[in-house]
Amino acid sequence: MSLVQFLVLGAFMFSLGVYGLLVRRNAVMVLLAIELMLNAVNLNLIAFEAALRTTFAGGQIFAIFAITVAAAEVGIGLAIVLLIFRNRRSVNVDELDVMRW
Amino acid sequence: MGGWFSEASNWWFLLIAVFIAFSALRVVTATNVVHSALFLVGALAGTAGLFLLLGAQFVAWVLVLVYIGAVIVLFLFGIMITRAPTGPKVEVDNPRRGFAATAAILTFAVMVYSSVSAFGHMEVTTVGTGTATDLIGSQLMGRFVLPFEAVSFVLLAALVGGVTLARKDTARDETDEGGTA
Amino acid sequence: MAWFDNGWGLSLIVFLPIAGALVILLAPKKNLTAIKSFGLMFTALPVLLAAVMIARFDYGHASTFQFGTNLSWIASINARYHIGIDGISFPLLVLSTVLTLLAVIYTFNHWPEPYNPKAFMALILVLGTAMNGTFVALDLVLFFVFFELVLLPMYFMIGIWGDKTMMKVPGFKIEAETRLYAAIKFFVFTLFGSAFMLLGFLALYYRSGDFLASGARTFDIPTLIDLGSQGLFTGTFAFLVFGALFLGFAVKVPMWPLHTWLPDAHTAAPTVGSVLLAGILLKLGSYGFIRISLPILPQEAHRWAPAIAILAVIGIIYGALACLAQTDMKRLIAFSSVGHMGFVMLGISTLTVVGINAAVIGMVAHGLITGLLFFVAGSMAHRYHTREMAKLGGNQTLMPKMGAILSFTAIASLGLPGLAGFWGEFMSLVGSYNPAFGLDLGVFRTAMVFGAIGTVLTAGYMLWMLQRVNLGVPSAEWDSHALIDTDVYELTAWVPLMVLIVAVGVFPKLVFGATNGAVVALVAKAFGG
Amino acid sequence: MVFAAEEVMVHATDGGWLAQWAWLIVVAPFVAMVAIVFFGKRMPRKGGEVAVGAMGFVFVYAAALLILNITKGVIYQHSIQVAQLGNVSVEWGWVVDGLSTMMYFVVGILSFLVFTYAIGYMKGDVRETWFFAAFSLFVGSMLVLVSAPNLIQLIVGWEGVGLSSYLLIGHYWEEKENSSAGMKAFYTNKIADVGLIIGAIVLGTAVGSFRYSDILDAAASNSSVLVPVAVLGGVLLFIGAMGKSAQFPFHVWLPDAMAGPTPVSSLMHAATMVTAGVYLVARMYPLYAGMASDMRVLIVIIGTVTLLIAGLLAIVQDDLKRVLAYSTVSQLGYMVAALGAGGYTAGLFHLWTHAFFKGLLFLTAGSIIHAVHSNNMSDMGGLRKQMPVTFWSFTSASLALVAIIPFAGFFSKDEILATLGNNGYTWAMWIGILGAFITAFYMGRAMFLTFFGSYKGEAHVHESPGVMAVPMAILAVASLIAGWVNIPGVYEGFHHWVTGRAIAFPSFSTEGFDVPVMLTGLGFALAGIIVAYFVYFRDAETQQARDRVRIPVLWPLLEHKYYLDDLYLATLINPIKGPIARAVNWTNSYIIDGIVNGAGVVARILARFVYGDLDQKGIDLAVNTAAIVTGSAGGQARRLQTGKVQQYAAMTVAGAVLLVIAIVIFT
Repeated sequence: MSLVQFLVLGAFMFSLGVYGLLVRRNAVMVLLAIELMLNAVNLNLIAFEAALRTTFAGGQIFAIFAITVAAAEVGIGLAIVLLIFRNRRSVNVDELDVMRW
Repeated sequence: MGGWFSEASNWWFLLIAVFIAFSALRVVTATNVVHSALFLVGALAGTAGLFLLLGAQFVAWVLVLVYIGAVIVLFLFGIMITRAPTGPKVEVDNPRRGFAATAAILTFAVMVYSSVSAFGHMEVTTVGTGTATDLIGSQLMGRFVLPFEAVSFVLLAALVGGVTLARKDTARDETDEGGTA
Repeated sequence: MAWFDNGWGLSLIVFLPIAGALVILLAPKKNLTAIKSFGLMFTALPVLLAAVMIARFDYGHASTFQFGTNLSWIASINARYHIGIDGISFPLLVLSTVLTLLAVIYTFNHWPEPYNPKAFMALILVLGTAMNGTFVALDLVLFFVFFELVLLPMYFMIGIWGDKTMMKVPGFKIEAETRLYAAIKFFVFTLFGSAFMLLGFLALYYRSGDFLASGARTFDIPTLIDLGSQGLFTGTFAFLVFGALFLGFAVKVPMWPLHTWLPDAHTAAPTVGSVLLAGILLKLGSYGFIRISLPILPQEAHRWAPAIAILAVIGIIYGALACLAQTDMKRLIAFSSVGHMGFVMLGISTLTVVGINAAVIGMVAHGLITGLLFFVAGSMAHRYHTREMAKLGGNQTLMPKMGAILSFTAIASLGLPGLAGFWGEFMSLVGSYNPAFGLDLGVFRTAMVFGAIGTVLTAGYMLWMLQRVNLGVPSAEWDSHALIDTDVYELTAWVPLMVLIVAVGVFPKLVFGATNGAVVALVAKAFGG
Repeated sequence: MVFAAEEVMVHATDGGWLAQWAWLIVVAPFVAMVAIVFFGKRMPRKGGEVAVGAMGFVFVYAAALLILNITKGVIYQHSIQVAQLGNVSVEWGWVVDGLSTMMYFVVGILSFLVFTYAIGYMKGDVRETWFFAAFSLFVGSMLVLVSAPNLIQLIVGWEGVGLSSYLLIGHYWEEKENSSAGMKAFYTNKIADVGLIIGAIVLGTAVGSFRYSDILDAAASNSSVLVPVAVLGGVLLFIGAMGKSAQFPFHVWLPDAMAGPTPVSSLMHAATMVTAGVYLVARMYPLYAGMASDMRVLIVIIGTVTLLIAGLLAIVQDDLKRVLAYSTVSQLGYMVAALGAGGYTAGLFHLWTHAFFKGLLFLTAGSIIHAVHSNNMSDMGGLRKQMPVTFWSFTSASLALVAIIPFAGFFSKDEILATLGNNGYTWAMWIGILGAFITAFYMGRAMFLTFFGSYKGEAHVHESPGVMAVPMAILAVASLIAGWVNIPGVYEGFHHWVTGRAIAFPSFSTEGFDVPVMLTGLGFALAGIIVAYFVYFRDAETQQARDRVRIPVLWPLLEHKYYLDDLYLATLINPIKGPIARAVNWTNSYIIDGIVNGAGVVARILARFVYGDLDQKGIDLAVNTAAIVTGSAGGQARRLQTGKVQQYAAMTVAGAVLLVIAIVIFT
């Protein structure tokens, strides 16, 4: 198997994640898109590990780290969404423009 | 190109890749949040398959257990709590679809170009022995113990932070009720 | 008492006030008692030391510098910490310490707006050091440092505690806050003069190397006087140096036509500022003439004397006439200073023993009298909230003590014989009738006649001022005002001045006793008797 | 030599302790003043008793000195140096000699009597204490002046007198007129003082000493140092004397000085102020008689002009005190003219007699004014009955003034006329005789209008209390007998009193009555009274005679005081006060200050150019351009800041992608 095929799939998944990140109005769906992107990264890590075969399985271990951190991120992200919803009765990202000048 | 299809693992890859691609596409295009989340499950499951294909069994099962088992459930709970509109009536996307698509395609193009030009010649070693789980364990507790502990701390912090953020502020709620009553 | 005579006494007189300023800066801002008592202590001590000096001063050798010391200071330019007093600077130093003390006492109950006792008291004390220092410095650099140090506290006094009303700058479309305009004018004017003065000092310094046996250059005033009296500074060099020094000192005096900063500064300054400005600061200029310009550059002094006499007399007449046109009481008193200092400069310009003695007593008398006048005017402005003479009137009825003191001071100011102001005026006229040998008699005798006419005009505006302010029936406007007559702080500050005015008037030897010996020696050395 | 000369022989004692302690009489009034200022308010008579006590002391001591002088003769001088400037010495001291003992006595007796009178007159005044303090200062200053052994002390006393007169004339300063009158007196004197001061400087510098003894010695010995300046110095000193003694053209202040309380006028006219000028001329007499004799004719001219014009002015006054004031000016003219003509004794003798009767005239005038509450004679009339003491006192003083034998004025005026005649000033003598007529006329007028006819005022008239009446009565007697101290051929004591001086000098002495002159003078005086009788008494009801004396041009001229006040105002005072002062102030503000401010403005313009054009527009241009570009770019870019996270993310992504593309392309 060629390495590139995995990389292209990862890139595709990542690009879809980017698309979703940019267009989704629902904060939860934005988070889903982010998960997609993270997943693409994990795919890349595993693929590179398979190509390079390090003695210490660095790619896999980093994938595990990424998954762990992603889980944490989801936890925090959902908590924030929950808080926003509670305060504004909406999870619509478009309406969150308090950071404007 | 012809030699590519002669490898059986490539067929498996193609099968799984198509599934992943479709699922991922639906994740970002589905109008229903629940559907979106379920398609993500699909994409993740496909990825786990690919992990197996690449000989990373432990990570594959971690992915299944952690993501599909825990994170997606979390999402579903979140979706339910926020009572997000589930019907197709509501526009779920903002009007920057074209711009976003362009950016995504460009990203894709750049990545593909870079990957191909940099790693086009590389091969992955096929399925076989796979990586021993004890290697991962020993490496985690040995060489990577510091990052490991750091990540565990991040997890703990996220746990506490999540609880803090999501916890209902009882005092304010009471005043809210008092105000409406 | 050897320590006292060897420079410690003088140094303490000079530096105690500024030490007091530092102590006050450490005192808590709210603790008014501490600020007051430190201010009192650090100005009363110099007065006591000056009193000891009065007792220990060797009047028989008034021309030698006493109580002094001569220490290395800035070795690279041979500037030295050389101090000492002779009969000329001695009365002025005493005046300076006394007036500073009285200013502090007066301030206890008259903090000007914006109320900030700590800073204000500290500034008075810094000013005290600067003024005392100028009178004792015997090194040009030291002199310059003290001379310039005077500017800073005064600038801030006028600029911060000054008159906040808006004024129109005559002839221009500019409107400015009086205090800011006055403070800047004062500062820039004086600095303008000082710049030239510094040039003159430097010129003397570089030139002195050519004449001294060791070849080392010096800023030392007695050494330069020795060189000067040998007639070594001559030609265009000396002419230009004298001109530069003239500008520096004439601005401070102030001589016509460099006087215009004075009315504005006086009018805008807080009471204590006006008092010290009139009482001491103006003397720095005329003192500089006597201490530096005349003895170091005697030939040039001789050459410039008629010009100085003419400018002085113009100042006398001009100041008096300008006074007649004033409507603002403080401004009137300020302009009167131009006239009085004109007499001082007329005395100096005669280059005679009588004239220079007259100048010194004139300075002392002007310090006492005009200082007191500004005190009273300040207190009245404080009570009436106006200085417009048209609005005042009947002060004698409303505040009998204040009115009596104002009358007394105004009469002293017009040079009534028997009070301090007379001697300076009369003796400078005597001097200008018979100026130093070789000076144009026509110029000086004409100057004498105009000076004498000036005394009439002085009487004119002073009595007119009294009539407008003190006499008559008070306007109904003041019925509703609770006008309190002089308080105890004012009397404490004023009575010593009144006593001194009478004492110097009746017994002028109080001043002449110290000055005469020094002046005789000065004139003999510089002008050959 | 025009003098019928007699060298005064100096044969006198040094006076012993009495002369050595004579400084006490100078100090006493000042002590009284200080005491009154500090404790007067708490005293029952508001300090008046202290003042009277001090004056009593002065009087007694002065009388003792006078007696000493009469019996033994005294010449004593003591100086204490209070300052030394090079070779100029400033000294305080006192002189006890013939001239000064006479003056001490005049000042002492009149001060004592007038102060006593003032206790009654000033009772209940708004500022009784202040009045007595200033009044003591007045006398004290005069004594400083009289006792002076040198010109500097003379100036001190001189100006002190001027100051106290200012204070006293302006006593009722609530009204502007009064304080203005005080100022007028002070200014007029001050202008004349310029002459005095310069004269003192000229003489003192020439001789090298301000002492009279040195100057007069130099004058007597025809010292070469004094030759160039003797006449100049004499004229300048005389200008000073003209101011104090109210000689034409400086006489204008004296009538206005009536604004003060009447005792002030009394003392001022009799003893303590206007006599100062005469005293100065007498003191410097050896100079005038000797080296400066060229200018003596000027003194005579001034004296005669003054006596004539002031006498005429007295005729037209309605204010009783003004009549007396002009009469004083006129009499001073006599004294000055006499001194100028060489009549040292005559001039001083008139000063002596005049002091008594003029002091008395003012006291009676005060008494009348006290009673009728008006200064104007048109409000008086017929007071003869209600105020007998006043009437008889006034009569005595008037007869003395008019110079009717045997009243005091007769002897002194006769001596003056004789002196003028004998010394070659015949024209002056005739003016003097004419003056005698005028004097008699205006005094007769005042007499008839005040005491005869019918009362025209409204206030209840009463005689003054004893404290006022007694001094008047004493002076009434003095007005009669004061002239008897120098009756030619009978008793010439006065001549010896006043000529007892340290310096020998030529002095004129009458050798007996000049009978024709005497009779002429007496005749003119009686004629004056008679004319006044016809005009103001006999024709009092018809007024025809009064209209007749209102000579068309002259009368208005007199009523306007020869327009002198207006002249001074228009040519001197108002221009200086007004346009000239304003012009100077304008010059100050707009020209000198204009230059200063202009320099400031130019500096600012220059600074603006350097800063604004060079620095800002040149050097800073680049910096500013960058800032402006950044600013506007930011303004544009600001629109991107929507606050929408996704948009930012889009930008980030696009940027990152473009960056990567760029890197890829360019590497």
